[in-house]
Amino acid sequence: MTSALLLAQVEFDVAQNIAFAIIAAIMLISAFKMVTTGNVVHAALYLVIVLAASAAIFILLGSDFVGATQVLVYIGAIIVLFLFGIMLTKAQLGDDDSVEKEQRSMGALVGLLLFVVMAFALIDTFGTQEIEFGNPEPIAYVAEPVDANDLPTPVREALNISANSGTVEISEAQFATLLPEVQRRVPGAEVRGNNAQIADAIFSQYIIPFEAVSVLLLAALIGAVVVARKE
Amino acid sequence: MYSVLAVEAFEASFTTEGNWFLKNVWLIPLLPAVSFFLILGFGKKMPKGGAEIGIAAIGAAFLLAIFANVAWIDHRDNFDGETQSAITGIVDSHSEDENALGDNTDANALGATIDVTDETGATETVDVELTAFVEAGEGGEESHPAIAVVTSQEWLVNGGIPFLVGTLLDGPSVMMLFVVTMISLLVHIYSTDYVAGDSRFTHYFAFLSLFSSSMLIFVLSRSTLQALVAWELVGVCSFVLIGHWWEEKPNSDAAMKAFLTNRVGDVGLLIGIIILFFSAGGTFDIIRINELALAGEISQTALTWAAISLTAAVMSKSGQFILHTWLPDAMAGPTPVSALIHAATLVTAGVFLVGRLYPVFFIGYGIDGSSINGLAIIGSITVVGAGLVAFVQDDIKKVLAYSTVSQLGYMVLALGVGAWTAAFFHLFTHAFFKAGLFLGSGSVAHAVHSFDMKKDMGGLRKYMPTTHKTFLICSVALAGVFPTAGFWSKDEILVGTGGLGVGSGSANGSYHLMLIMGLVGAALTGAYMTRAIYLTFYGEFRGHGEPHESGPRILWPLRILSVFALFGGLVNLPPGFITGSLEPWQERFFHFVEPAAAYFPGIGHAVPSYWLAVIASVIGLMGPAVAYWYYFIKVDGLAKSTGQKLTELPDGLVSNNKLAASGHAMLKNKYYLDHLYNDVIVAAVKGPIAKLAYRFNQHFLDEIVDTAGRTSVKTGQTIYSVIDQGLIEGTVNGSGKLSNRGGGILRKIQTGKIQQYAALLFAAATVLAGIFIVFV
Amino acid sequence: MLLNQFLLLSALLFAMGVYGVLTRRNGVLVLMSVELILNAVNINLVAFGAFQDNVQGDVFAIFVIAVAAAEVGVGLAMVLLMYRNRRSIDFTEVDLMKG
Amino acid sequence: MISLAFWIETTFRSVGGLAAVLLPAGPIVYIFLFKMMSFMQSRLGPTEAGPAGTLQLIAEVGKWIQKEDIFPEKADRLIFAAAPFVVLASSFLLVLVVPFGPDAWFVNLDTGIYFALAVSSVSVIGILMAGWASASKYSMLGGLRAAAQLIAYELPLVLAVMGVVIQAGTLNMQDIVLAQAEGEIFGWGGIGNPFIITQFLGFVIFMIAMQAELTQPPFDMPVAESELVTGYLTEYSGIRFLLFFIGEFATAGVFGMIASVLFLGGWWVPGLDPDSNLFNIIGPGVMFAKVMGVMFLVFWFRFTYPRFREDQLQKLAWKVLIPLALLNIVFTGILKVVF
Repeated sequence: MTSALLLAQVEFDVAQNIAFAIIAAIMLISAFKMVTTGNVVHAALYLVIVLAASAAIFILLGSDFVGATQVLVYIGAIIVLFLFGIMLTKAQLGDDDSVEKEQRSMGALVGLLLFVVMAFALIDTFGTQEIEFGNPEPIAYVAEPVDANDLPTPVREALNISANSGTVEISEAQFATLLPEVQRRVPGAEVRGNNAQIADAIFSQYIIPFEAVSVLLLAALIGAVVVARKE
Repeated sequence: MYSVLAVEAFEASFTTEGNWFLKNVWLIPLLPAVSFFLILGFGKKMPKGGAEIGIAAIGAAFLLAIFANVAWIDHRDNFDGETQSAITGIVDSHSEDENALGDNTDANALGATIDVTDETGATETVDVELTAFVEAGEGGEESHPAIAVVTSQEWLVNGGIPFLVGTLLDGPSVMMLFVVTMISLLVHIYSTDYVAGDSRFTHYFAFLSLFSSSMLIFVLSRSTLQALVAWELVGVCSFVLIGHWWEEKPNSDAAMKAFLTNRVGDVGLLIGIIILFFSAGGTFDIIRINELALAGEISQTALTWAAISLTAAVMSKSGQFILHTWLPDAMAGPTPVSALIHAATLVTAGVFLVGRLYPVFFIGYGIDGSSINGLAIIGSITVVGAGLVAFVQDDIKKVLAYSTVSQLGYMVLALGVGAWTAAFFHLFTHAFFKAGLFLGSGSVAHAVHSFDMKKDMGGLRKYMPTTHKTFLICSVALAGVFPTAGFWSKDEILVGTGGLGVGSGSANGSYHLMLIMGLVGAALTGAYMTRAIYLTFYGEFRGHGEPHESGPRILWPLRILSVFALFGGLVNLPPGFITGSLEPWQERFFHFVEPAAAYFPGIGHAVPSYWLAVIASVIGLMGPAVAYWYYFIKVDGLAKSTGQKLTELPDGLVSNNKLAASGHAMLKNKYYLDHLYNDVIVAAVKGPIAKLAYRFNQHFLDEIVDTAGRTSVKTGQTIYSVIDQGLIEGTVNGSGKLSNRGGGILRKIQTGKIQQYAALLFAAATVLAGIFIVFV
Repeated sequence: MLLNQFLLLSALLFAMGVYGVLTRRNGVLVLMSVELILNAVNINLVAFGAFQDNVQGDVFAIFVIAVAAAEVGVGLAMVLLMYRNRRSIDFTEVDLMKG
Repeated sequence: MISLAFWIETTFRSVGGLAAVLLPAGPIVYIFLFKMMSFMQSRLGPTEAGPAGTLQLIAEVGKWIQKEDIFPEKADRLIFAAAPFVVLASSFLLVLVVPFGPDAWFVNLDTGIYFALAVSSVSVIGILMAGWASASKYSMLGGLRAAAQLIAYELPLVLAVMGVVIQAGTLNMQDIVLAQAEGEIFGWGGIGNPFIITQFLGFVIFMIAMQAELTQPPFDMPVAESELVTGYLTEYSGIRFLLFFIGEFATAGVFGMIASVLFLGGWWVPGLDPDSNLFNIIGPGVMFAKVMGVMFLVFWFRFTYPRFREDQLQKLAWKVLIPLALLNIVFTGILKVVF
């Protein structure tokens, strides 16, 4: 039993690693093209690919919400803003970005140096530490007596309760055996998924940064209007 | 998680037993706050311009405050019943065990109170306790049940420190609730007539509501941070209301002055709060700070510095010398606002702050057993200084303003000498007669359209009998004539100084100087009020037109206030003064207002002395007697005989005696403090100091540079002719070329291209990081 | 999965972003490279969040995204202003600080 | 429940996804665009190909497929070619989170509706790509207009959904359906609580914003034939035009599905246990019926109203719909706390 589980875990890991490899490769190639291509619109579209790939990485890491936010904000808004900017300033086809040789070598040197130092530090510090995907959905559950008739069918089926067995109470041990999508339908269950945790963190622990960011956005909005508006 | 904790704390904070009115006092400040927004939003569209919303809100708040007071009295009585032995222990220590207190006060007083906490904790009948929240935060420290009703709400958590808001209801705050809402209600009613037809009528009422609300929040503050917020809100509202008629320059200047002067004190408050926060181990909780201060957990030095900083705040807010100058100028606002500011809200905030954080001052200044300390000095100087200035003012409101400063001096003095109850009692009584006086002066000004007593008033008693009567009653109360409210409170303060061995009781020290200053102040008070009454109501009318009595909405508040001014003092009769069925009325005020809890120091209470009362009354009546002789007999007689409209004797002391003249001029110019601020300090920075710096720069520094330049020129010439020309020209040329080339290379770095700079920055940071990683 | 595979990916992206910022002459492209850098930071944050099994990384990634939106808004407005004044968005032409 | 091997299940779901996007598009075009429009305009519509012109659609598809795929001379060929696929990809990503039955879903994401709204914005990129790569002024202007419009209407769309999310208390689409099935209106659960009743304002805003997102008339300024020829579609022909065309109506279908999940109770019909296995079979049919209902509204408006001017269109979004949607959120929040 244990070995089977382990095997499954390994398989799972392999699938994830393959996915990671594909995403990372796409991402790096696109990023490289983005910083080297001469065409501004192409660069923006490569950036789209990089951002989409990083959204995929977020989902791979179990942060769906950040991934969706990434798509919504970056691809839906920021890139469109970029494309607007490009088209409003220099919407011409073909290459228009001639980079001096000197600058290019300088940039490459700095970038390489940076990467080498960071890579050294990272490998030195974190070595081969694994990300363990623990229990992503901590669940608050308060057992309460409930009429079996009112229980949703999947809950009854999973726990072998018949519809006419009167008042029942589902213990925490029973509850723990259920699948997540069934769990959230048990009366008295509070499923605290990733979203709920993020919301809790933002609106209690990090309420001040949150308010600061909202003020910042407002300031940026006004600032952008003031700067860009014609007299 | 934090949210769960917050919910628990929320629930815990409301499981406190107690009367509904005591637990829900937050409604009282909420009502005027809501009314502020309602008036701003819909006031203009209402038939009465929003005034009805304000009156309804403050009226409801007043009712709630009365209920809260009744509930509080009930609460105290019950508390006493259940913990009778413990309380009598305290009372004993207050009244009988004088010597023990005098000798090693801290230990004894604290021991007594801590006994209370233990017993009540054991019986589990305590209706109030510090919230579970605090305990959760402090990790299992024992809680000190207090006799205050506390509600807490976690505002936010930052850096692991919970910021609490809530209400702290005990004697002083419940008393202030009553005073603030009552005066505010009367001022609201009065204002509907007084500012009727004003272009910013709605705006005025909106801010009146906010003003009341912020003061109520202040008196109910649970934490120093909350108090700071309310304190600032009060300041902002006073700014708006003082500058209500901002179209005229003096008014907006006065508002600005009030605001800026208060800023000085606000810095003090902020520093004080920070000192207390850190020295109390990271808490803003007022009760906790007080407890720690009393238990000796906070170092004496920290408390002293905190007390000094807070004293600055009190000086600015409560108009103590030398930061009082804004207060008379603040008369530029509408008169009802002045009444509100001076009687119930703004200026009493400072006094209340001291009373609220009294252990900080008590320990910090070492109030018990000493004979001099910061608060007492400032208070006594203010009492006399402001009383003298009040004597030479021509503007009736300015007389009252300086009178307020003087009376606030009494309160601060009382706090400084350890007569806490006396200070709050005086605050209580003063609120009524000072509000009555201000509203009365407003009524007069309403009739004659001026505040100048010498030019536009006189003989008004014939035209405005009701105003005259109420003004007279309030003046008598202010002067402290037996048996008006002012007599009882002033007398208690004087007794509290414990000076001269006359009925010293168990006062906290021997403040002889303060007693003398207080007596002088009492005489002065009577004198300047006599002068003001003569100039306003007696003699011949000197203004224009036909003055007429004000309407009922102005007169009824005056009548109510004068009743309170007459009888308000009866709530705190000294022990032994009456007997029989009325005996429970003795020291009612003391009993209900002074906190009897672990967060309040065990202060001694002086036993009142008939001798002192008689002496004080005699000295206090000497002032008015002299003034009466001068104005009512000499001036009035001269005026009648010559038929002139005189306000002073043409050949009086001031015109004959040089010393008196200079003293008069000094008072007229308010001790030149405004000159000091405007002409000396500001001008010094602008003028001489700047010039001096310029001179220094021009003559001294430039001289050095010039000399150095000349010397080097000469040396250079010498070197040029002797060494250079012959010897090292080649070398120099070589080095010149070298530096030229070097400059050329370095110049390339200075391209003005952002990205090159960025590249250098990144490269340097990376190299540094690399070095850090490899070698550290 | 290894923590380092995400961190190294992020480091590489960061380095590329820095390269872009340093070499690009077009203002819009510089801003895009900045986005690349911010994105690398986000990957770092989320990876550490997963590593420690809490959501703080996610929360800060969301904050970074919000700040990035503000940054692009203001940045593009400035680029637009520059274009209006100079008819060019070449950063190398902005060299009033030239020594 | 039958459990299948992971790969079989995945294949089923993938094929199902394709079908879910493409299958409704045909009926929508035939029933509404061909027949309903004709009847509303008092004409017959296609009659020749097949009975009542049912095969007309196939004829049209055949026509587009066999046409030459023309690239403009100055066009950026790669982007020009890729643009229609990006637009279509957005529809395929959208359908992923739509549930068709208790177990008939493609992915059951916790962030369901949020994800859907996020990927729906991807199509803007495709449209801008098409507009820019065509190297034509008409296309460029059309692309910019489309992008501006799509961004403007994205906001009311998201905000209208917020009301539903607050009421259901979840972002998960499946749970939203269940919330409606298990909900009660003042204690009466006879028809559950379809959010169209409690969120009627949200539904109206959602429908208007959706109409604009689909660039259907009266919001078809970006493809206005009379002034921009056909906007970003001007230079497209043959199979790529067909892809855009399919993308437009497939997206309409998917948006119809989302609308019916959010407001009409999704795959559930009143009177049946939402947990019964029956819904895995009839669920898609129920959904189809509801989608047709929603589409009827969309096309009804399409044929009824004249085109908005660009400024009117922006004003409607920013000055009417967004404030209304915010109000809706506020009231929903208050009511959620109260009840």
